Amino acid sequence: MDPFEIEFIGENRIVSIIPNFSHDKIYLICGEFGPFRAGLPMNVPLWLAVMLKQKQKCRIVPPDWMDMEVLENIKEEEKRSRFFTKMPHEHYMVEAKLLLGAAAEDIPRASEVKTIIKDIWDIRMSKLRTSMDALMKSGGSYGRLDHLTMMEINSVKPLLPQAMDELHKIKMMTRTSASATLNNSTFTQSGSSQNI
Amino acid sequence: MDAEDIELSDDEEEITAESVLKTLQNAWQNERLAPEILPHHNDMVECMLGQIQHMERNINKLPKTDLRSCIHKMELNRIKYIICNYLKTRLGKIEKYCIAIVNEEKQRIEAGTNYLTPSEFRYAQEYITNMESHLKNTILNHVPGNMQSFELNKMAIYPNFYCHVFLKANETINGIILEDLLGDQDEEIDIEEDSQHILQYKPIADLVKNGKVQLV
Amino acid sequence: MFGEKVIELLKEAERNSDTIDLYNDEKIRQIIQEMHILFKMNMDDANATTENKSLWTTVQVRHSALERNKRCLLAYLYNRMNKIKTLRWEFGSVLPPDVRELLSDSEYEWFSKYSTNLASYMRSLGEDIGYSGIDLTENLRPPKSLYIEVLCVTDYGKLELEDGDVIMLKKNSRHYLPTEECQTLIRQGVLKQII
Amino acid sequence: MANSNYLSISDILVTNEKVPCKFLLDLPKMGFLDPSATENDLKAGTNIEIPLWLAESLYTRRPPLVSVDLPKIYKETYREILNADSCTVDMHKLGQHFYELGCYIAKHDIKGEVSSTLLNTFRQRFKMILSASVSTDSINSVQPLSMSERKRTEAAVVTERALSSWLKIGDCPLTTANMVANHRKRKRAEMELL
Repeated sequence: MDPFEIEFIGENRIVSIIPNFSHDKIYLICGEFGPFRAGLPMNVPLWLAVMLKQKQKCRIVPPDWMDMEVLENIKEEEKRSRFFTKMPHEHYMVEAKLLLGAAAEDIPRASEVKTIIKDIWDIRMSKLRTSMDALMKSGGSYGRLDHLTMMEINSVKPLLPQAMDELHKIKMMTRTSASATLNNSTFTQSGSSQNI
Repeated sequence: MDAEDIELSDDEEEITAESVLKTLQNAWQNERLAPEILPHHNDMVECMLGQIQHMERNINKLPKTDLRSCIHKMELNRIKYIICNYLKTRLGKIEKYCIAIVNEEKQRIEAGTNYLTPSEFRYAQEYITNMESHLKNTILNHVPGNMQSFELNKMAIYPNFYCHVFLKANETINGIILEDLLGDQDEEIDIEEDSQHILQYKPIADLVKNGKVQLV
Repeated sequence: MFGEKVIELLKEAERNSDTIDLYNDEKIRQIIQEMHILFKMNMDDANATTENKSLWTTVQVRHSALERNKRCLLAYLYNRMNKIKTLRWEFGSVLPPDVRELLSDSEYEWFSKYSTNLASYMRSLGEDIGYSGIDLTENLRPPKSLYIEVLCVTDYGKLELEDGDVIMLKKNSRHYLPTEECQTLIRQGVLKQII
Repeated sequence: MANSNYLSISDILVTNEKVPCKFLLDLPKMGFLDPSATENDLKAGTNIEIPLWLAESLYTRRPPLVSVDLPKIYKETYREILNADSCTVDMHKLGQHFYELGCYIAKHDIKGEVSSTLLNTFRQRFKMILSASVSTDSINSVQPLSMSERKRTEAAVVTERALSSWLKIGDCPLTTANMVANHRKRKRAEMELL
């Protein structure tokens, strides 16, 4: 999938806004939102929040996790751990990109927040590359990927799944010759799963 | 301006438009990520089309500058995108795997478990007919006599069930068997609710179809 | 004769994967011609196998070569069919003349039939609930905004919008248009989105 | 699952690769397959290189008409090099279709070691592809790749670019369709030639 499609999926996430106008409930197909009361926080889907913000109809309430202290902790934890740590949610990067893009003035210390989120992202991406290599070396037929977000998973497509497909194809096509001499093979095949 | 709750004829319980949209979105995501064509969700598509139609009529009654009009239009565009992309993805698979799909579908129709909608099935059959006549006109009718046959079996392309996919478990599932090609030790794994994995499509194909896992 | 010519053809096709080349009528004809020669030799030798049994093997080898040639020709055509499909989705049901002339007559016929089949499928969408069909060549990208700014790349002429307004699309003119109404023109390269 | 390769151009090109064969029986009127032969018939005992598809069809006859030998990249000397460090091998020169041809040829390897060499090589070189896909240098700067490795790398580069442009751009831009753009580009190039 294209990153914009993942973003599209992530845009369904609910965020808080403070509208500067009042209006009755709006009945959308994806649910009812409102009533809108000027000055009072309320929940809407991310796509709607961005749209209203662009029309200068609201302020964005920064999500709890978009806070320097929280993010510092996440970053430290991510650096320390060998595995992927749990992110604030599945679409943290989409939310960060859209809110920081459209409503930087509503988010305290926005530019620092932006930098640290990018740092966390970069740490995770480089971990992801190491894990991919480890997965291939360990057998390359199965891997567990808890706590990776959809955008991160998407970033290894098609490379990782296709490489695993290719390995499988080689095994399948050369099976007869390989099974006969498996024992003196110089290469050991590990069936164990790899945690990434 | 109301997105009414709608009732699907076959089901007894009332289903909201909101839940239909969610299901359709998951179906779209699975269709995009699965190698094979999945059972169709035509009832969901038609339900959404009905909602869109209803909503569009109402929008037209609103003054152009009304804020609601933009919001509704944007939502409709989002849903239209899902529907178009979903149907287009299916068409792409139908074209690529046409011979295999039509063969299998004929058996499924007999069993009443068809994957394609009637118009998709018509499309697939017509597609093969057109392909056959083009290949005959250009090549097959001109080559030596014993080379002229249109060999469906050879030409068929099958989806790769051994390809690797990413999934997230909607519920805990025990005993998924991972085949070990080189040794004799197949591995059995359990997947807990919300855990994520990369593995072959084959052992989890049914779990995608019955909604126990979501492809990501 | 043993599949060399047809390989040249396929390598050519493989090199230009982003565009479609002129249908190579001449080469296809030559390859089919060669197949007939091989076939003729086989007929002759098959008749002589009663005297010389070992000729039978030769016949079978030529037969493999014939099969191989057939496979390659079909692959060439099939590969082009996939490109022609893309033309339908990207240019629409009317091809610009310079693209049209790259196809053989039979290919153009296939294009038309493909287009018709696709159109009747799209028309059937939602017909049970009184819909007049859906154009699947639209809504190709996740929607972002209802209006976008565009630059016109060629002198296109008049465009009538859904609300009845008519605008003039002239080269280098800029417009602010409903996304829905200009996405096809963007795909066809008439307009360009200004980011 | 049945074979889906009949219409695949890349599979046709792979099966067009030449492999060394030894003819076990005389083959009347097939002398032309041997460029150095002067006779009309191909004699038993002749060693020549012929395309894989032809070799396979001769090999599968009962009795087989040829015995198929391994191309040199799959032989012991190269296997040793590959198993030691496959990342130093120029696949562009030595094995354009290294893995694909290897899959077909493995059954002619009596020792059964081609299979493990293929897997081993693939796993080792995966790292190269991985780093090439995020490198800012061009693909050509990495140790020459086989055809499929190159395709894999190019696809990974596309993903990488899409992601980094997503991170930069706010809007989801609508663009000219691929074929449309490419045909226009080609037309422009042709016009300039005139």
